[in-house]
Amino acid sequence: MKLELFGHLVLTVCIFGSLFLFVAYAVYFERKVAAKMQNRVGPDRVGWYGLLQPFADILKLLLKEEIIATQATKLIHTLAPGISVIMAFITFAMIPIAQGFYIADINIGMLYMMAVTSIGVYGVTLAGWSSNSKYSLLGSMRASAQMISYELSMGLAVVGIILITQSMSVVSIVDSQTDNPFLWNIIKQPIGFLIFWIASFAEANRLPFDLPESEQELVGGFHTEYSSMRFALFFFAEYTHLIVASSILTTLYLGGYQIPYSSVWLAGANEWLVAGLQILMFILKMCLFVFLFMWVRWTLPRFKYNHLMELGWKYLLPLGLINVVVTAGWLLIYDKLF
Amino acid sequence: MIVDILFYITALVAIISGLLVITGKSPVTSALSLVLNFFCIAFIYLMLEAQFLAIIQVIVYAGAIMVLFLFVIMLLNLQDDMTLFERFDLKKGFAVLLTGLFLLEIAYIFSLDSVSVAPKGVTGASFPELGTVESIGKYLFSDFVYPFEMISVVLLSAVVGAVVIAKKKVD
Amino acid sequence: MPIDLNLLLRDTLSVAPVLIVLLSGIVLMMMSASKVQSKLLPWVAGSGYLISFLTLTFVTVPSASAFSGMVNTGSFAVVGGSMILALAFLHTMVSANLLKKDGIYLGEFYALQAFAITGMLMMVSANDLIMVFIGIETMSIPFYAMAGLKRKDVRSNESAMKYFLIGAFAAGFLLYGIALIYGATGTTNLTRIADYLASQTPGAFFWVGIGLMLTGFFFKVSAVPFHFWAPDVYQGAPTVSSAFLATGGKMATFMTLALVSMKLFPVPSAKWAAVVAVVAALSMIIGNVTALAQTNVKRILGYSSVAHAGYLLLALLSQTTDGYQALAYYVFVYGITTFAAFAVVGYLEKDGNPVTLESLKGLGFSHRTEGVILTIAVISLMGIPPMGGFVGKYLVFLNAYESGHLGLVILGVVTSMVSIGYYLRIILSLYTRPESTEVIANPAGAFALTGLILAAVIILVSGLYPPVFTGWITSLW
Amino acid sequence: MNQHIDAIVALSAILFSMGVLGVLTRKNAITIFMSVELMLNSVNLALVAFSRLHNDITGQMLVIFVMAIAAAEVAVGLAIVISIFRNRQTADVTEINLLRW
Amino acid sequence: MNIGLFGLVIALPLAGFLLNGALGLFNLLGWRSESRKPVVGWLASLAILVPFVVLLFIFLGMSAEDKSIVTYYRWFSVEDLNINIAYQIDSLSVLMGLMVTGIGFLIHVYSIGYMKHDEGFWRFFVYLNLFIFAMLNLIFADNLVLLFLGWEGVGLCSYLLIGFWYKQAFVNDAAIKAFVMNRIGDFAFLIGMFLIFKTVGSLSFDAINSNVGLFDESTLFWAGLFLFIGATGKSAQIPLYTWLPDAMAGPTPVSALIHAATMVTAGVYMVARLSPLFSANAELMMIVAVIGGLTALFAATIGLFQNDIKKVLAYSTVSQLGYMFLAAGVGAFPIAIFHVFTHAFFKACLFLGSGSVIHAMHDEQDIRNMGGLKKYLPQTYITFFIATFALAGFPLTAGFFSKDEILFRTFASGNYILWGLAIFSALLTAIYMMRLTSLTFYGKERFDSHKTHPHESPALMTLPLWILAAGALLVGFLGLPGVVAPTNWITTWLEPSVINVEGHASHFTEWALMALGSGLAIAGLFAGWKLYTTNLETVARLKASFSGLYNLIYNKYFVDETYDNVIVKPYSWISNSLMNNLENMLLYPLYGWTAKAVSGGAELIRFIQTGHTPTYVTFFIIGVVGVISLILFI
Repeated sequence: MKLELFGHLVLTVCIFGSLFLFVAYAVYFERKVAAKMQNRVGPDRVGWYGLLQPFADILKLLLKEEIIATQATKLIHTLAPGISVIMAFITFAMIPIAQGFYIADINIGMLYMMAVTSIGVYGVTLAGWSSNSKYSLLGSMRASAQMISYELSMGLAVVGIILITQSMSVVSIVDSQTDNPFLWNIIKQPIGFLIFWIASFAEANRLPFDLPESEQELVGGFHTEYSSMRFALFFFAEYTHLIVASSILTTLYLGGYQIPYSSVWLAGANEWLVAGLQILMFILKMCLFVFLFMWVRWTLPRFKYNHLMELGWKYLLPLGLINVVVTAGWLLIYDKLF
Repeated sequence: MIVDILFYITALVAIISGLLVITGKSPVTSALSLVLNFFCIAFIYLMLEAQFLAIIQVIVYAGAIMVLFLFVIMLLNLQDDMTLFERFDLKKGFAVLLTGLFLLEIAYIFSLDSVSVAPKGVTGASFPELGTVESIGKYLFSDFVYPFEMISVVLLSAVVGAVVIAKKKVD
Repeated sequence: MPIDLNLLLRDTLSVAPVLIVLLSGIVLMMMSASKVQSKLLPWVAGSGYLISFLTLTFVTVPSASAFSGMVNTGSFAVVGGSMILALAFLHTMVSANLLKKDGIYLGEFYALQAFAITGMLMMVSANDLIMVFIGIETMSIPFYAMAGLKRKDVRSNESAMKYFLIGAFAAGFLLYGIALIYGATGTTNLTRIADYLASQTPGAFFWVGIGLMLTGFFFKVSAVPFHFWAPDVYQGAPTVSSAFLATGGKMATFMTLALVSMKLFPVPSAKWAAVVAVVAALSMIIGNVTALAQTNVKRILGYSSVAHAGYLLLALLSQTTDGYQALAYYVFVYGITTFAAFAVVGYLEKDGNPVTLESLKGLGFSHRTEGVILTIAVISLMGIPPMGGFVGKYLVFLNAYESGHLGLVILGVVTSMVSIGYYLRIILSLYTRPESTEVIANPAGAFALTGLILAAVIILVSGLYPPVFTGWITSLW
Repeated sequence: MNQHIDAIVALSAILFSMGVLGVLTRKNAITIFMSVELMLNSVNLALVAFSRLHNDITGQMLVIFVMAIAAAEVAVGLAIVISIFRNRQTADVTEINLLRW
Repeated sequence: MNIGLFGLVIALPLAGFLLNGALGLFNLLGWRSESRKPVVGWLASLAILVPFVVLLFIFLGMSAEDKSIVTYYRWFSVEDLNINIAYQIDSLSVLMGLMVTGIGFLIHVYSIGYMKHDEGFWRFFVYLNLFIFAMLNLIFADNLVLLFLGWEGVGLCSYLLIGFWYKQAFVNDAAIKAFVMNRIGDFAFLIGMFLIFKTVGSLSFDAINSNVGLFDESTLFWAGLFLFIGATGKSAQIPLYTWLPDAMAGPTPVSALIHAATMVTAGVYMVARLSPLFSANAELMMIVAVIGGLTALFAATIGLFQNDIKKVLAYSTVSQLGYMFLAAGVGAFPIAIFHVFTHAFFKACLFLGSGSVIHAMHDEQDIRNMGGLKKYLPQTYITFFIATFALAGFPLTAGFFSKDEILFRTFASGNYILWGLAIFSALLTAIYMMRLTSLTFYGKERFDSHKTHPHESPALMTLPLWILAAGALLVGFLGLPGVVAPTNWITTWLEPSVINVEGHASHFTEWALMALGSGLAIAGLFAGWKLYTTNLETVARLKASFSGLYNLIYNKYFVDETYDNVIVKPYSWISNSLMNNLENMLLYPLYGWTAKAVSGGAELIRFIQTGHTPTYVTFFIIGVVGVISLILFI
């Protein structure tokens, strides 16, 4: 399905808009999940089952007084949350949510994703530094160290997929997984999946790897000095990361929008219907990961910093390397044999 | 046309950010300007159809190297430096003069012969798909496999060296 | 484009010496990381170099170039590689004691050294400016680390920082030069650049590229005015590191410079010669004169290294095979000599106190063997007959004279005479009885002493019977 | 873009000179170091332009290698700066001059 | 004649020199070890003993006419001048070689004991071995150039050994004096050599001796004269003798070996070697004889009043050398060599004996402070006594035979004045020698016996004394006078190598002269004994009444002072004025300023190395700009 420029624009707006919505409700979702796990009720006052809670929160944050520390570096202090949000958002541009429904497909899509993720760290780092507070600074340093460390393992995990797919285009990665669930990358690359998944926690600053903002040690970490709307932006960026990470996981390992055996039972169906089903499928899979993220957050305790680094460098990185080597070796043998 | 304008704007931004790097008061300003500069360069790479390099530029320079710089600047909590024109003394004037001379000499060779009319190299075959991942990958693992593999020695020794030097405890 | 595995295997075999050193470097790194048997490390390193040396010398490679023209495995690489490996082997014999004295990790040092040697071997076997650049960087980065190995010592830190900052700066110029050459000729392959030069007259871009590349090389060989780092780094770095980076680096860089010159200019180029001549003259004058005012022995050796860069550059003037052979001979002897001098100084220093002319007093009596070896080395550096330094200097001067650079030869002789002023001071201090009888220094171990004596023997043999080495160099060319 | 190659190479020369100027005038070791990175990048720019000009991959290959080497240099360089900072609480190159004369 | 092993003769002393030198370097660097001393000493001695044995075998296996030349290699070759390292082995050189190595060995052994406590022990033996090497080169040389090499070599060793105890100023002065005096002689020697080469075109002895006819009269005279001046330098004859007494500043074994037995006789040897050349010109021969005779008398008179035990012996040596030249001058070259031979024994014995005395007296050399040592040093005394008699020419001792033959030949040649001088000198010789012995060994003890406890030297030192004393008694029988045996061995042995102008006189004359000689010797000895043992007051009275003469002689005829005033002082005045005016005013500032400029420049230039990285990179950029400019605009 080819979309014209106008269609493209509409699609872009649609995708980012719904992403916005999803992020807002991810917060609500998180609170609900947390409540369930702790045997509470969770937000249920605003709207039906508290469904309007996110909007209330946003409204509240917008109305709060904006405080900027006097010693802060103003410009960067202002820019930092923006960088965070934007970097989180533009990753999504590469992700196809249904066949043909994507903002862009470039032949180095995977690299693009890696690049954007790696730049994402600037938001956090600069926020911490510009606040000119030691808690913030420590938080941002932890963030930069942690992100650089886990990016490597993440990249290595992706290399496995690229090797299998023989392409860096995200669309072709999804295509190559077909509608057969047994050909999805989670089956082909279980170790890679594990690594990527764990690294996602670190990249998204989620528990058990939320050291950059660990309340008990650093008050609020890099966003200690932020308030009002800017704080909301960080908050927003964090949940965007969550959604984006889940989407990427879905795309790379869970066949993306692919509906199991759709070629069998959906053969010849209306393509708009198929697209709709695919979008639903994608959202479903994504929500699964979102739920997993939350589950983990409310279950596991926080890592110690040195354990975090050890895990990254001593286990994930070698594991990733082994994964790449095994995958490449397997491909070589497969090539020669068949 | 649009490309031309885009190019000149990018070039301008690159120059301005470059100037900021060397005049910025705080190391962080310099670092951020440098990141901006790298983005500009990456953009020019894209214009030159070197997509792979453009993205690598972002990943390696902006995503890794500069983050490391920032990390160290924060770790050491470096104080503000003097800017170029604050306390502008003879030494700095001399430095500007010398750099100007250097640039002048490069400009002089431009006046001698233009780059784009520089004679074609021996391997002048037309090759439109130059900057793609595929072609880079192909050459990297055929003609350039030896330097490519040997680059790993540089990285390895850098890792060892950095660890040895920056390690705090002696055991 | 399918990869020809047979070709790959053949090419890999032809760079086997490099890979062997690399492999030993990796093994050393692993060993030091797992902290097993640190006493084994020098043995592993030494045997790695030895095997590599044997492979280099006795295994004939199937073709003169490998990896699609990236690598040149001809006799030049053999000569350059062998002298580097010989030096490395000697250094390994000596280093264990010195490292222990300085309280430096064993393993990492050896690993770094092995990586640096990998880079050097890459340099001398390069046939492409890319390989030259990568080789230089592979050599330099471990060097930076080696200079800063004494983490607690501010001088070591400082020397590492200076070396690093200026080194990275110089690498920028080297790279810019390579880029301009590439821009002008469309290739970085030395052979193809030479083809290009043979078919057309190069423009200004090319020449500026050559000039900028040369500045990068001049930095590495510490020629004036790119030399400022050398005395500081040699003084500040742990002596065990200075002993290697002052010698190995110089050997490799000079051999590479000769290689580039040889490949690019089969027809001697006046522009090249002019630049080299001016820099050589400046180096000889400034290096020797400044050394006169020094008291720290390592610093004297640093300036001596600057001065010798000038002498060695003289050999590049003629751009003939004779000149390159003279250069190879001299740089080999110089390397071994300076290595011996640094190593002895390393033994004579105690508790990190700098070795000055004052503290050297009387050590010739209390540390006889070391004193004799230092004396031999210094005499060789002076260029006085029974030592190899004389033969080297003679060959270089002869070559420069024959290529019509009489003025430079005279300058060389005059500055050599000036140099006696400070070299002699070292010997005099060695054999002067000190006012206080307290002598500070440790004796070298037997193993290290063997290495030092071996170096002294090489210096003596190369002076007494030069054909041993000249024959080797000319036969392998 | 080929019509801009002259301009790109000129841009690269300008950026290179800026890097040089930075190295000459800055006092902070890390800023100096960043200026060096600027120099290396400008050379990369020129290399890519030349590569496009000659339709030859070598330039881009070299750029990849340079990036790797730059990364390695950064690792070692920053380690050196850290170690010197630990001992002397400064990264100002004008204060670090124990070794002289 | 089997000369296969001859190479060892030359090589071993050299090897000993090198080996001991190498061992000594250890000392120099501080590996001091007393235990290495015997090794050094015996190694050096062995390096002389083996050549002696080899020479002995060659000697026993050869006949007088045998002569061979071994060429080792071409030393250098300039146009038609070819100089080989070649050695000539004939009756003369073998005899001399035996003497040098034999006595040399004894003195080496003696030195092990004598130098035992010296810190320059190894250095001493290194020099000694080098000396023997040089001396053997001199003796066996086949050509004048190689001889000159040895000649200079022994001169060098002499210098080194005289100045052995270099820490005292007068020792250095003596060494320098010896060296300079020798250099004057050497210069003349060189001129002589050039003159010969100009005529003969070769410098090998065979060529010279067989081509004497090529010379025209004056060239021959001048060549011979210059060579003879060279000989006077080396052999301490008038006018170049003054260095020898001063040379006694060296260790006593050195005086024995170099300044009595071997080196100083080199001049005589050289004259004998070139005897065909010398004897071809009568005026030349006359000059040689006159110089010899005058020196003999001159030195004998000085010897009469010297108080230093070694100085007396030194003047005696000068005097005896005069005898040798006298013999050569009258054409009795074999007899000159004979006297060299006998003299070597008794003079070496005397020196070693005096060494033993000095050793015993703890470095006391003044005989006025000795006396009565007979009972303390019995062995030294007896050997010294024998050697004194031999030197004085007491009948049937070695000195008697050789000296008497010289007197006879002088008489027979018709130079009665010379004969008169010589026989008077013989009387003086007997007197001053007995004076020496008496003052040393007889009479009262004139030293403080509480402070000094003389003791006999160890066997290592006395054994050589005995051997030498035996030689002093016996070797004379090798050359019995014509009246006793018509063919004496030494003349027969040497005749193939050396010219011998036979003297003609009746048997009666010969007997009479012999009786006169013996009588004078005995009379002299008696007078010396009588005067200096018991009648010291008589001596003092005599001195007082002839005080003018006494002072003249006591001050050695003011020769040193004259030389000082005539040559040294003007010379040093010129030097000083040149130094003050030319050098200090002009040259020194020139050089000094250059050096100062360089080191001042160094002090300036070092400051561009500011330690600041920015400075360094600034210079870097200057370099870059410079390089680009160079490359663009050349």
